[in-house]
Amino acid sequence: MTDIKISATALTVQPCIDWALSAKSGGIDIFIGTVRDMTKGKKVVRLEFEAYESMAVSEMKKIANEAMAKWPVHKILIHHRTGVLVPGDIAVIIVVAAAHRDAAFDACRYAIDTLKKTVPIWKKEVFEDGEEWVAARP
Amino acid sequence: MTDIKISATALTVQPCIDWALSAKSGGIDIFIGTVRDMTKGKKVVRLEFEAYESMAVSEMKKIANEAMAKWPVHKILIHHRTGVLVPGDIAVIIVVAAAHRDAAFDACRYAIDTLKKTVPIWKKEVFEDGEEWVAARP
Amino acid sequence: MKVLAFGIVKEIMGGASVAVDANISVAALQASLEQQYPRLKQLSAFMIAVNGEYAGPDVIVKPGDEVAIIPPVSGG
Amino acid sequence: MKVLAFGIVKEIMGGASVAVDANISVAALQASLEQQYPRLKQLSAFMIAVNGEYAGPDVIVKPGDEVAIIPPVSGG
Repeated sequence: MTDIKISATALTVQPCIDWALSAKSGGIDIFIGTVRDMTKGKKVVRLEFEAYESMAVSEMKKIANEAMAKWPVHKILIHHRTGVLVPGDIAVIIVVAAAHRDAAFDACRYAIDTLKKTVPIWKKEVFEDGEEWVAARP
Repeated sequence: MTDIKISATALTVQPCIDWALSAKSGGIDIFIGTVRDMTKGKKVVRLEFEAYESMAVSEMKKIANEAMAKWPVHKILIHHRTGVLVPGDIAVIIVVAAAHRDAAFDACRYAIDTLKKTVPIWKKEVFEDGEEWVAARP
Repeated sequence: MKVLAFGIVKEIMGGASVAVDANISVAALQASLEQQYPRLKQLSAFMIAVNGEYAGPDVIVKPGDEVAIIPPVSGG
Repeated sequence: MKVLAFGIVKEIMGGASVAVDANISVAALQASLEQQYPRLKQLSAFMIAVNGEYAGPDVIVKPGDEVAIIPPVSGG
């Protein structure tokens, strides 16, 4: 079972965990990615996330399906924010429920690592004295 | 910073996450261990957890301190239940907050793997037709 | 036909979509876009997606396809 | 002196603590416990903790120490 979402409004963790918990799954691994207040020594004012939504959702579904094929996991949830976020805000939540913990950890880490490589979402870091699209330049 | 607890009452996830979230930590990994309804093909009625509390807390603190020495992480929380649990109940919550996700994943997995080896907590599985202290026999 | 632009590419092109010729390969489309917008060459790379899937250099872009320019992603 | 028992050891000994001699090594204590409670030999292993720390075989158990028998742990 998968739950994939791009959201322009605040992500909340508890409903994601409630969705994943069941008496079948003894191990649940959750990754939360938040906006840090500093990057490379510079103070972050805000981040602006933009997504190619239809493709982002389809790439996130691929990641979830691949993870379910590679590891014995029951449920995978991937929620990602778009819009303007300030330090402390949640940018991404990934939840993986499995019978045993090893599969949950492996699949969760695979999901976030792959998301950062393949899902068409972009973030612009806005500093006090400038701004930059992350990873755009060599 | 660490938050270590043995609890005879239900564990709740959201307060653990609230404790861990901050604008300094961009990556939070959370492990939740719950009681499964089946083990080795047998239906589980309940689990009974017993702890040597003072030593369990001190061993859990050691794990948190070792993880903070091994990886660049900001906060580690380990909460473990005692008493009677039924399938679906939460037995353990581990939360690790770090600037970057790799350290959070590594430290969280280290914490649960080590807890299962060193912390003096025991569980008895109660089935419909018998009971068994887990791992006690060869 | 139109191609969609996102992130830094949208800024380079000055808009969310631009018009290009259809019935050319993805490789030819990339070359044509770089000629039209030399600042694209300053990116570490950019991919082309056709109908929501990453497309290899030999794929032919047809009228009616949804074509998008994908600069290096940075979600998460 | 008394030693604390937990989990399956508590069931084997019929209580949460038993009286044993002090001023002996951990190894000697383990042997003495196995003699008194032969079912302890059916466990995969059991450790001794002294004052809340796992103790090696040569540690001497003194009166006033908090001594505990630790069967294989199974938390998490």
